[in-house]
Amino acid sequence: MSVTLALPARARQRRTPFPHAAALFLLVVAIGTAWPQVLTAYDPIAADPLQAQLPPSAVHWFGTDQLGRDVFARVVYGARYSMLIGVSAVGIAAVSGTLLGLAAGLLRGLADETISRVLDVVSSFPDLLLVLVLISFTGPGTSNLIVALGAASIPRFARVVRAQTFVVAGSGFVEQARTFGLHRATLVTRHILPHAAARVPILATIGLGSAIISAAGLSFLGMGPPRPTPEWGSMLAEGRNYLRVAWWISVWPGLVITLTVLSVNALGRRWQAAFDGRQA
Amino acid sequence: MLVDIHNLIIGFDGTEVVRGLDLTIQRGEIVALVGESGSGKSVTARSLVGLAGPGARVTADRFIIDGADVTRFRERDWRALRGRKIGFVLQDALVSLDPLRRIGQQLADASRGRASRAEGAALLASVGMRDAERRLVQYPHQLSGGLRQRALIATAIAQDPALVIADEPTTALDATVQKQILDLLRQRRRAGQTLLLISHDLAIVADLADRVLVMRDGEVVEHGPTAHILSAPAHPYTRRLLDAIPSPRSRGTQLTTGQRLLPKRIDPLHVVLEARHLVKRYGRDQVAAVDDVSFTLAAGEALGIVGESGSGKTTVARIVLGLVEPDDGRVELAGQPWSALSEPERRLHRAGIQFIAQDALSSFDPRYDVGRIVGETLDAVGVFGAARRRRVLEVLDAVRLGPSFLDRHPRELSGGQRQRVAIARAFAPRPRLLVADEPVSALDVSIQAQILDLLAELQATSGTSLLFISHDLGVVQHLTDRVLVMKEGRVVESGEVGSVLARPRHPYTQALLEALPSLPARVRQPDPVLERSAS
Amino acid sequence: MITRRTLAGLALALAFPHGSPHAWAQTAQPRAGGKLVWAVETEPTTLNPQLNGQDKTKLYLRNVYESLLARTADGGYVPWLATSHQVSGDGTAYTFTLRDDVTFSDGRRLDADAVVLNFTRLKDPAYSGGISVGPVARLAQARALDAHTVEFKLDRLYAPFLDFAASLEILSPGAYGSPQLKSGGPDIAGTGPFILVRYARGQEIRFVRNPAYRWVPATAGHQGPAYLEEVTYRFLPESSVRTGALTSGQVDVIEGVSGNDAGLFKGSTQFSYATALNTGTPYSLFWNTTYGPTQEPAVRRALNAAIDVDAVLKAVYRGQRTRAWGITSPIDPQFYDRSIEGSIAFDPQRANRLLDEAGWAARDAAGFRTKDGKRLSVEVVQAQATVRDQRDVLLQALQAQARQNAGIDLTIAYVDTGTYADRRASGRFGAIANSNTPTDAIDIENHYLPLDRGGALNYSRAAAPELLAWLQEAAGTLDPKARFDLYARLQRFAITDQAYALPLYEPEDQVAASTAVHGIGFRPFKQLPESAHDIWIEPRT
Amino acid sequence: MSDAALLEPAIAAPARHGRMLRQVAGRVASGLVVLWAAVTLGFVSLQLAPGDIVSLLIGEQPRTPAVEAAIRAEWGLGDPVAVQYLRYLWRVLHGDFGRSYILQTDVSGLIASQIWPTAKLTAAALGVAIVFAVLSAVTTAGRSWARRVAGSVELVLASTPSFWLGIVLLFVFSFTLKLLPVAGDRTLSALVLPALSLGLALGAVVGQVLREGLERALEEPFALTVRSWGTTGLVLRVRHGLRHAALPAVTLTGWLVGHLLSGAVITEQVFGRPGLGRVTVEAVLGQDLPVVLAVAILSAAVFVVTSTAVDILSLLLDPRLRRDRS
Repeated sequence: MSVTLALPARARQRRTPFPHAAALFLLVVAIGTAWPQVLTAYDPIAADPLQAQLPPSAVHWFGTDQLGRDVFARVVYGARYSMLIGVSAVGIAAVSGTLLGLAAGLLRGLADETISRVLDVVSSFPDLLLVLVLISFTGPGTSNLIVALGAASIPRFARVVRAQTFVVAGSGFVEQARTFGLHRATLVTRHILPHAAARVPILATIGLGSAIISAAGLSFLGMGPPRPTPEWGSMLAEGRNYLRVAWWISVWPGLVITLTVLSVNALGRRWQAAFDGRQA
Repeated sequence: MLVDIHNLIIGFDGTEVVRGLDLTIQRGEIVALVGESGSGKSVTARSLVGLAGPGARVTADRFIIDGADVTRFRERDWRALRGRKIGFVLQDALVSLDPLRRIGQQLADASRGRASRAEGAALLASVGMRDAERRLVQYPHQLSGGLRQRALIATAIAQDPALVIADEPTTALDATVQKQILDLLRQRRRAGQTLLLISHDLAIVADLADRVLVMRDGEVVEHGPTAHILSAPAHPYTRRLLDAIPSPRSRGTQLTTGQRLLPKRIDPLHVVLEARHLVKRYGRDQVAAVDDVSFTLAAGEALGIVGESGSGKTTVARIVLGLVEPDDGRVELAGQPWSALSEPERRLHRAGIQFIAQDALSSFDPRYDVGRIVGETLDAVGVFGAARRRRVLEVLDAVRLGPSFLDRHPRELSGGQRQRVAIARAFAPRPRLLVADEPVSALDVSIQAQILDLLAELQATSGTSLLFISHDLGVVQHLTDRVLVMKEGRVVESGEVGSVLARPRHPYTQALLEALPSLPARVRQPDPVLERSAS
Repeated sequence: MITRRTLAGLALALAFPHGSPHAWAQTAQPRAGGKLVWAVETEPTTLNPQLNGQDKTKLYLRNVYESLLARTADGGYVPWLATSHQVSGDGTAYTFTLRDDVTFSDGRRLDADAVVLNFTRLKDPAYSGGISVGPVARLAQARALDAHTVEFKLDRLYAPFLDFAASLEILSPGAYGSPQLKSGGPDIAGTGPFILVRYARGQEIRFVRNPAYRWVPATAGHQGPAYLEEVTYRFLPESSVRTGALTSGQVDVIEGVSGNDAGLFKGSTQFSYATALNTGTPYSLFWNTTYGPTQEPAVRRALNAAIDVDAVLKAVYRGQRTRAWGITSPIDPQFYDRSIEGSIAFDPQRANRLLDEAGWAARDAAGFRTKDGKRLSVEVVQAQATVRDQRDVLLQALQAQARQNAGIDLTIAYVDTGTYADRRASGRFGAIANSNTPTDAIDIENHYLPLDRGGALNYSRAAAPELLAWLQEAAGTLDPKARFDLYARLQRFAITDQAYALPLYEPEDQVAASTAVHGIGFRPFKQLPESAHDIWIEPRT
Repeated sequence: MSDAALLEPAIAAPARHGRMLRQVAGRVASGLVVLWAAVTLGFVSLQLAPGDIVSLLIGEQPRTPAVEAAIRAEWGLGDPVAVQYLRYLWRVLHGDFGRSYILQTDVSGLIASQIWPTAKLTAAALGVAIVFAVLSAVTTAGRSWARRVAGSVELVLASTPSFWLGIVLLFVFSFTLKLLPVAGDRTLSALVLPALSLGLALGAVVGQVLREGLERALEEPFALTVRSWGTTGLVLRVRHGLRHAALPAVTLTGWLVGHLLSGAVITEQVFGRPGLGRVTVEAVLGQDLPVVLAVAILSAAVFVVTSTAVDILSLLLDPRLRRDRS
């Protein structure tokens, strides 16, 4: 399902399309996350059985769902859960991954061997499956989902930072800096860390896309926040049985997930391209 | 006439990289295109096979190859011509042959599937490869550099083309191997092969080409018979190129101006660096990369270490710098232990020994601007604030870079400018010893000349000792006072530059000297046009 | 003496748009052969019919496992594996005379010892778990009088015993030595018209015709072996997927049609569509009377008044389900007292008034009622495994109603089976929704006997002494009229007075099929889809 | 004489000897460590499972001492933990993953019966991914407009959740156009939509890597050499370029097989297909740990096998990785 798009690339090949549209869309999502009531006057969990399964109209822009809830309102409020899960999971993964990777790359030897082995074990499970295993211990729910998703993508960050630490520590300018007589701590903070972790924000941005997809996928499977929480993935799952008679219940949340991930990926890649361009 | 080109213009995105070039090649003749990087020589050569590159606009008043007007050629016409009429040899066969296919397969590809195994073997034999049968099933990376280059030449002649274009065919090779390849090309010439030779090195073409075209910024500045051009160059640029080539004759003078250098202040009694019986082994088999190497370096003196790739010269430099611990032997600085110190102890003395690497760009933290780069070495000597700024400007000025460079980023600089920044950084803390590892080998010859002049000048004025590592005998004999010749980790010969190179005793030294292409003598004319400012 | 229930019941509450199932059969001559694929919603927890409590699996388990007697539409008993039965005058001894020509598909013969083994093993908790404390617990002794006569003795009169004994699925004696005994499977032989050959979890269960089958019940459509050569039931839990599978011809029959999809098949010329209400307890929300706010009768009454069940059913099932009011199914021919209908009125004012009076007057930031700073919160505990028929959607709709109409926080916890069992056992839950299909008031006993006296499904944990007294009295008489009156009183008490439960809708079976498929029917009386014995397929042209 | 100009020679040559074999052996060894870790994790988690095992076993049935005793005896819960651990290891070594308490069945048998549909789906999706990737890369690499269009399409595909893609495909092709069946696993046509919805996103990602690799290969000096022989562009792309580009793509694809497995979990759910994925989801929701852990161990085993296969495939693709024969 979700796949990381962080790939080594050269700048001129990463001219991603529609950056402005992507930024604008993410701005709207951000507003939906922070102040959903700005975008809609409806209550996302207020059901009106008499208004169920109405097609999109001027009153209900995205129609109403099987319980007569406003789909647009649910999509808008849903941003909060999807973004919360995605951002928190990636944050956990990025911070712990960076620390682990830096430790492995700098300490080398036994510490590196131990950390790398553990990462190997963790990453030999496809990440969604790892999340599923973790959830089967902890049970479903938002915070469990965040922790499981975050833990599963730690290796992704740790490996990049570790490899980068090796590269930077062996690079010409660090060797050169050693000849200046700089202290080791100075060397690490001044010359190694900034470069070893330089890619982390980009990785995190691109990881956010896959985290959002994974979170929605797990909610789709019934492992996300409990109903009636308007989470995008569980909206999709709920609407799936109504696809033949009321496509709008599942199509809108799916479209919004896709556009959000697309925007995040497009911007992340643009950033990556600019970064690689600077590096080249 | 095999090739007849009149008024060739090649442009990319509206920028003309070749302008008004005329080129004729007669059958059986060797023509050389000589120029520095950016002169347009390579793209000219590539346009002859219709591969000037994506987006290239190639126009000419006349462009005839073997009687065919190629100005009307479409891609399929070009494909018919490539390989059959013109064979193409690039530099460094490690990357110019498909690394994932066997030599035999590539010979078959090159002959468009027509060459049988036996013919393939014969082709390899014809470029002087023994064991041809065995080579056919090998991959490029399994061959040595020289054999690889021969295999590449074999693919170029697989369809027996009338013309072979060789674009820098020896640039990536060690001097002795380079000589073998040049000998091979000479043989083919004797066999009647027409050759277009592309090179940045006038010396290489000197005894190979019949005619030379000297290119600069997309234009031919001078052309004529090789002997004539080399002995009596008419254009100032040609003269400058020739002057820039370091040689025994250029010792003690500036390459760019021909003026005498300042005298060095060598104090033979004051030993700055002493290495005793250095040994360094690598790998599981403990092969000695450095095997019992000893030398001393006096204050103000320049010591050259010369050797081909794999001779261990870089490892010696790294041991001296304290970046690698020797397995045996020791290094002393000014009579004090150095290699025996722990790293924290060594840190206190590091300001006195500075390093210039071959690749200046990778020795700079990419986030730093020139001011921070140059200033960083001053951390160790405790110079901060206004004093640091003063010193940085001072050394930048010494390497002919103005204050405007302070906040420039190294990526925006040219190769020569970057090396100047590296030199400025190295001199900033007023070191007693400077270790320079191939500092000019990635540079064009005219830039190389500027850097060598600068190094010589700064060394003389500062009295700093210099340990100079190079594969280039010419550079070493121009710049240094004494020389160590290394081969396979050992010092095979050492002594005063003049005496070692004039009367080499070790066969390896002799072979190195023989492999140096020689330029015919010419009357040296001082150049009225001063070197352009580096900025 | 043969006791026949003569109490009038509802004959057939089937909704057949094109007439009765038999009317289908008249359109062409039945034809033997062919393979049928039937998509079903529910995966079995076990294939052992004695241990399986899922009514939705009976339609395929009945292909293999048969019982002593069959039922007629009016609740009477007719011969099947037993040719006759007798009940002693005091109602404590039951004698069954077995057919002598029946063999299990593993070659063993059906005899009195086999039947005795089935009944005695069921009393072993190591084998049957909680089932051992159900009706079988009343059985004091089972013995073979001769090779084909079995006698069951009870300690004292228990009216529903015949219903239980007549309907227990008889397994081959060989089953009890099989490792598959608990999970069920091809090793567990039965006597039915089909033989179970393959079960792949999550995929399908396949049966082939039993060529030796000769012992149809009197209610069967035809004599002799089944028409179909093979029948496969494929598990497709999503209703939209089942609908799609039928419309695209991937399967011939589907069971479980969502309200939204019913219109697609109703009145279609390509498909037939039939529904039948289930027997037993309607799908109801049982309020826990021993835990949380629902201990207060006022809160339970307010909840029952706050939810507009009619509107919710209309929205969720698009008008395709029947509102339920009482403690048993409206089609129950014996014990349904229809005077209960309409007794629960949707009245939000009343609900709010009740809650205000009960002290739940304050509101918190989210708009929910509170008392002493505690939110009026009722947690519905739902086992993930038993969610079907869009009941998750239904629960969500109830949740929204409670919140919007009365400020009650109805939360829904979907839990795994183990947690569900723990919560049930400990009584730490606000409400549980459930339905079940046993007949002859066993359903009522399940839900209203005290927990420790056989009330296996007493989710409201009601322990009012009246309940036990009425139920014991009813089980202790064979007089149908007396029993009817007692259950009617219990119904009034439980639903109207005490508001132990909010009955929601009567579960039903919906079967849609390609018109080439004939002979699909529902069991008389019990109303579950009948086995595939009478089904045949028109040759496809 | 050494090849690389600036490498110190002593480091390279002998160290390369047998490096690849060691790498493969190391891969397998670390794979076994992974498997052992997964198995041990399984045991620990069973010990730590919320609620005691007996109540899991009893499920929905009322709890009586008699029932409890019967179950305790049947499952041998009286032994010390260490004995239970060793017995567990021994059983797993023999392919016995125990019984599912909830499903009342043998886990190994359950998994075995579910592998085939999932294998079919993942294989088909892998096929879709590879075909899409190769076609998209070979036809558009280095061609400015085409690569831009293909790049945008790939970005969109890679950003689309497979479950939503599946729903949209169902809506369009099954419900609206009625071209392909909604569900089922019998006919090949029933495999089309699931394979597309699972495979396209991966194909998009692999396609990008492949195209980049191809473009990088086409910019290598050897490409110029090959063209100077008069070779056609397509031959250059397929015979020379694709092989270079395949190196990173193969590595990525090997890694993606794991993703396909976990993607199958959702895809099977969307299309109502039987298979491991459905069993896994039900097991996770029901906290049926023996099943979850067996699936995890199985997928770790798949990972070990695929990564070894990828190593060997890389060896075949790139002679530089093999031990030096000269």
